[in-house]
Amino acid sequence: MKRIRIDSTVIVLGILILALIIGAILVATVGRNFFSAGNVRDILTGMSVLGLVAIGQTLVVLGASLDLSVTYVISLSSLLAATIMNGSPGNIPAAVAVTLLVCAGIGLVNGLIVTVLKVNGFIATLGVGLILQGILNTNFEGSSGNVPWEFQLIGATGVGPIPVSTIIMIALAAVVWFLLNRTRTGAHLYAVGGDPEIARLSGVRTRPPLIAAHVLCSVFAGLAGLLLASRLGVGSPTVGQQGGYALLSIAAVVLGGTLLLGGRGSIWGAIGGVAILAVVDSVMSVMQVNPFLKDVVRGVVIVAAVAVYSRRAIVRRRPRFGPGGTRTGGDDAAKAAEPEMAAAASELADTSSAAEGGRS
Amino acid sequence: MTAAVDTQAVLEVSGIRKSFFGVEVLKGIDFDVRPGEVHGLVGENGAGKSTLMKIIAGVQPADEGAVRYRGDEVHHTHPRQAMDDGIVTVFQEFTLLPERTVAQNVYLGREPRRGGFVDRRAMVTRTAELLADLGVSFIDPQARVGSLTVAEQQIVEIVKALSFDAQVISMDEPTAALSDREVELLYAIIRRLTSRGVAVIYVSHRLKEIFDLCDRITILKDGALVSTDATADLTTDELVRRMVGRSIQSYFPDAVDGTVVGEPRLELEGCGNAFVDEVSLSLRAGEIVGIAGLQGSGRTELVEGIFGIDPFVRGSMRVDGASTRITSARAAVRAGLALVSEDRKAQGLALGQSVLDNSLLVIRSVFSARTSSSRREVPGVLSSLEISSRGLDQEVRFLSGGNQQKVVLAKWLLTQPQIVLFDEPTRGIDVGAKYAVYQLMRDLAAQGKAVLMVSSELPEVIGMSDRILVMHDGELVAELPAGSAEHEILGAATGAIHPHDEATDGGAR
Amino acid sequence: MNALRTLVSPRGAVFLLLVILLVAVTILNPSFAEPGQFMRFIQRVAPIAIVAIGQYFVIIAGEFDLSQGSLITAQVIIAGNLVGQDDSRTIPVLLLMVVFGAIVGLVNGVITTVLKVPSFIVTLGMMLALLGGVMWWTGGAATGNPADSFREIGRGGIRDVPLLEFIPWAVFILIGWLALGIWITKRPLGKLLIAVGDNATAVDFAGARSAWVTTRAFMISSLSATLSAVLLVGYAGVHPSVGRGYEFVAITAVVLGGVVLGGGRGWIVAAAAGAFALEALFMLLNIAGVPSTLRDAVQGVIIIAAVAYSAVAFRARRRRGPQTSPDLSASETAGPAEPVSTATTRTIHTETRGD
Amino acid sequence: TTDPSVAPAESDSPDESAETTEWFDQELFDKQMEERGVEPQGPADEPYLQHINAEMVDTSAFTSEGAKKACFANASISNPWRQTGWITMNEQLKSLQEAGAISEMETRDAQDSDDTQIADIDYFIAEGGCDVFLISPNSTAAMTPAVERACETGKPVIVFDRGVNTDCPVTFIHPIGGFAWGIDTAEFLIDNLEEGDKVVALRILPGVDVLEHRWAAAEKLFDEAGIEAVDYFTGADPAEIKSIISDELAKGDVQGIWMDAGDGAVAAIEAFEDAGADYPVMTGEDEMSFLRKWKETGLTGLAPVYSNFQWRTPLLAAQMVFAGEEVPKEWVLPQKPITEAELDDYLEANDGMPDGHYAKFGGENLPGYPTVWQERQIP
Ligand SMILES: Nc1ncnc2c1ncn2[C@@H]1O[C@H](COP(=O)(O)OP(=O)(O)OP(=O)(O)O)[C@@H](O)[C@H]1O
Ligand SMILES: Nc1ncnc2c1ncn2[C@@H]1O[C@H](COP(=O)(O)OP(=O)(O)OP(=O)(O)O)[C@@H](O)[C@H]1O
Ligand SMILES: [Mg+2]
Ligand SMILES: [Mg+2]
Repeated sequence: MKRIRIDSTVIVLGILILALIIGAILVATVGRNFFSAGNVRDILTGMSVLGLVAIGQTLVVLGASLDLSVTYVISLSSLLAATIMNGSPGNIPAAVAVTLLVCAGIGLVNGLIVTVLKVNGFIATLGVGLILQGILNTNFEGSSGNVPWEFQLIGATGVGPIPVSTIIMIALAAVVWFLLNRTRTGAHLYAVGGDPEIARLSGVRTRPPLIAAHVLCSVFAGLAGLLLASRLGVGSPTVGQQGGYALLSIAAVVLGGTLLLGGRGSIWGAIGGVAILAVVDSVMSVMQVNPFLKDVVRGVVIVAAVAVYSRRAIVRRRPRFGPGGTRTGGDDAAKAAEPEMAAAASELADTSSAAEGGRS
Repeated sequence: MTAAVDTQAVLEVSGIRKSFFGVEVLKGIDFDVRPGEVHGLVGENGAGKSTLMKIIAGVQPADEGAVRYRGDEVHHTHPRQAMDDGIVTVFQEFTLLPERTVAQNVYLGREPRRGGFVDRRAMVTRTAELLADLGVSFIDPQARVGSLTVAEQQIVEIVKALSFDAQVISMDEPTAALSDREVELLYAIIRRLTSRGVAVIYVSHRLKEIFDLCDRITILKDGALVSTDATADLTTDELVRRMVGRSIQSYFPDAVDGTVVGEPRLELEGCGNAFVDEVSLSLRAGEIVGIAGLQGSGRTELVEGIFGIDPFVRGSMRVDGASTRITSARAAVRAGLALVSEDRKAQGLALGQSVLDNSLLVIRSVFSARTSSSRREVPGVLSSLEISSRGLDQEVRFLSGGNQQKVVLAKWLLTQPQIVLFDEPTRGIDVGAKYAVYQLMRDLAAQGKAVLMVSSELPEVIGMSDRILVMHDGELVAELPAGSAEHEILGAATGAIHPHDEATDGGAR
Repeated sequence: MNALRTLVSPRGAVFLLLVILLVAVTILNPSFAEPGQFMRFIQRVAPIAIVAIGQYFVIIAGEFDLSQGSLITAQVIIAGNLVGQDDSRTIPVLLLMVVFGAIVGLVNGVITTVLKVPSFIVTLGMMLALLGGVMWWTGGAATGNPADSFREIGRGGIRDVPLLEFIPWAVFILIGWLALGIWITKRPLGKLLIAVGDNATAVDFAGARSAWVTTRAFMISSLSATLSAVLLVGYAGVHPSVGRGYEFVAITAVVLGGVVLGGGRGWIVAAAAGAFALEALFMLLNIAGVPSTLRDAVQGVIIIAAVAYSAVAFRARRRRGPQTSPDLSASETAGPAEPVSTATTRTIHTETRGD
Repeated sequence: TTDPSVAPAESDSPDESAETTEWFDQELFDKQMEERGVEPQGPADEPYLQHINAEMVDTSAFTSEGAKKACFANASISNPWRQTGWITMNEQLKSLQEAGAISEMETRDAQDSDDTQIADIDYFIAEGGCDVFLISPNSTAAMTPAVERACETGKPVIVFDRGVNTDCPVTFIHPIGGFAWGIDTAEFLIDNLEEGDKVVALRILPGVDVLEHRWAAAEKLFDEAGIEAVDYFTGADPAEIKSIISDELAKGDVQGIWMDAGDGAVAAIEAFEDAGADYPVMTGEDEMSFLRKWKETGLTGLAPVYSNFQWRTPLLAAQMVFAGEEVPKEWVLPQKPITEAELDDYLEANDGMPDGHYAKFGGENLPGYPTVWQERQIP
């Protein structure tokens, strides 16, 4: 019998639905339709970029690391892509490839600093972020480059109210979900995040999964940068900071039920977390909430939403008595094992009393 | 026993030396195992057994010396390499991830794949098969390990090792958390392995197991090799003498002269919480009460309930006759209780802190005003427990298991508790240290304190207790007098016999 | 000789870095070696060092406090708006700020410990809410700098001191706060905090009110931020960007000081030294005339290098074992006096000794 | 970092100045240089309705009766300048609502994010039911496609502050610009300093065109005049500013301070006080904190202005457009620095305003004056 355990992803979904209901009511009070095409597009668009970043961030957080450099990777990626494309559609493949390769390289550096030099992810990526910031400031002044219309379509078109960018983000989330659950690297990432020493003793090579997570995280930040370039039509050296993506993505990941200490969590939870933030933002925008007050609400929502399940997520023993207990509720497997245990033990009782003489 | 004396050794180590922070913990060890053999490795806490196992497993490199495997010298620098070669280890510390399922843990590091992707179904079915092989049906391969009890986790740990196609399996105290029944099942497995020609290295502080299982026994003392003999050539006494360097007359010290059983110090009346129910018992001054029961019968929950970790929600409690409600560990400590918990690494010690800081942990937590006076008592308490450490500043994680347990004892003794609850006090500690713990219990009793001891080792319960309470499925089901036989206790513990149908003399139920 | 070893040891890495940076600054600008200049340097570091001291207590308990920067901003603006030009309000407003700081810490701590929300998230939320809150309250602009009596704390000092020329109050405040911090680390509270960071369950089982223990760390952190704000109101004046990013600077300083993120290990003096090293680095970048655009990059490289140095050196030392002077361990060790002590354990001594 | 001969540590400056030319646009420089001298047209007591060198466009196509709904996509209110403007704009809105020209204004604040602002504009297009779009772009190039989409709706689009790379909006409202600022400030400093004197430039952040233009112009002029100028990015953080100045004073004398914006000017001046150095010749901004400190210290100063009253113009322009009146295609508002001679007048006029207030906010004739600005009531 499976033990029923309310998955944090389910709780996230619950909070999201609650947010949607409250949002819809609030939006209706100002005479707007929450589920209108324009609003749905607004919410989903708001989710796409942060969603991509959060997917990558989930990977590193699962590995018990962090990536604070994503903001700068995003900016760099948008600039690289826009300058390489330089307005010509023929350059798109090359631009995308070069951009993602550079991002992967940055991720590799992050991963190596964290695993080989043993610098805590927080500091390592803070440092790499500063370095990237320096590179951005020295090499780019203001927005530059030019994204051809063909590439802008990714950010501008949609299927009905659903933007293409959101579809891409969800598809990539599915790929990463598969990676986490169906590949050894995924399983090992959970292990390394859960406890690197245990992973090592179990024969897992602890560096590759974490390095892979960092590389993927930067690549996803790069993808977010590409998406931003496509939406902006140019590359911008500050577009990453503008969105505050580093801290917000970590907040979304934790909101989605992923343990900040690593080893537990899911991609869908993170997407749910991103959705909650997007819905709250959208409702506040429609309500024309004072921008300063928006930050207050954001802060409160993040903490409150995490508080809903954080206590519950702590591993507890099964109760025996009282509601849900094995004695009152009935745990079939345990009950079934009972006679067997009893039989074995009484058998043992005979043998051990016979063998007792051997001990002083 | 089918001693395979004349076959070629499958694994051989020679001249192994290892130092930590300049202290040599292995001083040139020669050791070998042959196919089909169970080779016991014994020694006091800190003798270097685990370190040797780790070197064989490729976890730590040796400073000097060679490891030869199937004739060739090997230099494993990562456990992976050793495993790939067929050397598998059940480590003393659990190597399970609480957030992952049993199957995921068992196959961690070599998940079965189909078409390049992890084959989850195969993983689950194979785990189920392995569990069934062990005769265990109560562990769901898809359950999260964190939701299992310590004993169940230990079984998973063993299953994990068995899932390899190994040539050499080292087991570092595999039975520390197992009950006799499961130990018996493990015996069967080991015999099956050896009959297939697998070599087993077996480390345990339970000497009975060593004699039951092993073909040869190697004794370590203070990092040096004492002897390797065929089991038949050794007696228990001789083994103990070589391990400890002196012979221990009796495993269980007698009560200190002048110990008088006095007034009840702790009385429970119909207490219960989510884990235990209807607990009524009384503990008198000068008395040692043992609690027996099967794994998962709720003994730990009982002491944790008394200690306020999972406070009782029903019933009443009296300390020294005064009605008391204990709803937190803090209240318990203030009421004069102490709990030597089952899992010292998780619940007892801050491993990265010094011996001194750990000894003062409770004082600082509850009686912070007494810190400086207690600080002066620390050296005395530590030396009375014969802790061997490199000083008050040594980090506790660098101590061996037995010495760590003594630090836990020291931390409680400093509070001068009146009622001491011991949960598995001798788990994973050597004979010498065990004896010291027993002696300590006797001394406490002699000082008029009340002692409650939970133990999975029946001889210990029988040897130490003035009365024996038996738990079954969250309830106290029997009270037996001192010196009851094992089968009586087991009968009550399994629910096969219901002694409280017969007349018992008050106390519990 | 020993001092030298301590410097090269991983725990001393931050002191080594500090010495190198200060020497470099002095070479580029010899006037820095004048006592007056040096006092000014300490005055400048004081706000950051004080925040780092506060952050230290949170970090050794295994938590984060990301709300420090926003709290500084909030407090600075509170000071600006409530004191105004009225000298008589200095004391009441100071008290109000202390109370406000304590409440912020209390809220951070209670949500972290009772609701079990990771402190990274709690304090991130607090960071957003506090900053948004004061901006909302003030419409983004503080009324102006408060009365000079208030600003004197961060700006003034004792003048015309022989030899030193000028001793800013900030120097005394920093020394006092650090002394208080060191004292706390030796008190049961400090010991329990580091034990909580090491193994919170064990502390629970020992009967501590661990929620309250951890909460107090957050309160210390918030009070440090408050004190830092008081200094900054004087040093820099009232502005919504005062304090911005201080949480990251403080965490970086603490980590540079060898304190382990995740808790259970670290020395408060090294954390404060981390703040000095960081500020010395900023100063070096200014004095060396590093192009403004490249500054961040240089800073990033040095931070990573310094932290990597201590991480790698620590492991190497652990493997190598001791080769240092035996005299260090001689102090009151029980048991057999095996001469084992590295410069590493030496530093621990100073930390754990003497309740 | 402009003078290659200063110190070896700055030897990489040649390529720095090479970069500077990226921002430097001779054509724009000349244009703004010229506009500084032009006497603006329009009512003298209503600077927010004045314009310079305007080319008027016909708006009769938009003529329409009744109160209209305005949709305002704002970049942010994250600095005192924008906050002040935003307060002014809301008071202007009230007066236009009373006048029956505007029914309501729906605002979305992008909180400094290009991506958010694009989404905001798209939301307005789809759901806003807007009669006129007011856009204060977060950045020039990135907002261009979104502004074009707004234009495609056929509704009037009014852009102000930063521009966009399209001329589809009905009017683009802005003060003369960053080069003019740079010229005003640099000329002032050059006039008051000797050749070889040192100026420390305290800039806010890199990469924002309005700010970069200021420095590009100033740097060029300093270079030509032989003034040594070192620039720093401060994030407008006074603590940072103070440290920078202290370090500069430790290195040697500093004769001039050039600032991107008035924030933090006080800290810069105090750094001189604390170090016991002579006050520098200094340019700040028309922010009250600087004006007050300037008065108090009596230093030689200039307060360049990036006309805050421009926040009134877009709504007024909307009213004009619906009334079918001509508006300038590019509505260049006057931008005149406050000089020492005018200082007292502005201080007096803005008595009681908070430090983050801007002297040339131009809202004296609006309903909430002065309490709304004094108490900084932000909706
Ligand atoms: N990683 C380490 N760093 C420093 N010292 C260590 C380390 N691991 C073990 N030691 C020391 O090495 C010695 C041997 O420890 P080991 O764990 O091998 O003993 P053991 O025989 O397994 O004892 P036990 O029966 O208690 O498990 C002990 O003194 C211990 O303190
Ligand atoms: N067969 C079972 N039936 C019901 N609950 C079980 C069973 N096995 C384990 N449990 C769970 O484990 C808990 C008991 O855990 P635990 O094994 O710590 O008890 P214990 O008697 O103290 O054993 P020990 O201390 O020897 O490990 C129960 O409360 C229950 O939640
Ligand atoms: Mg061991
Ligand atoms: Mg137990």
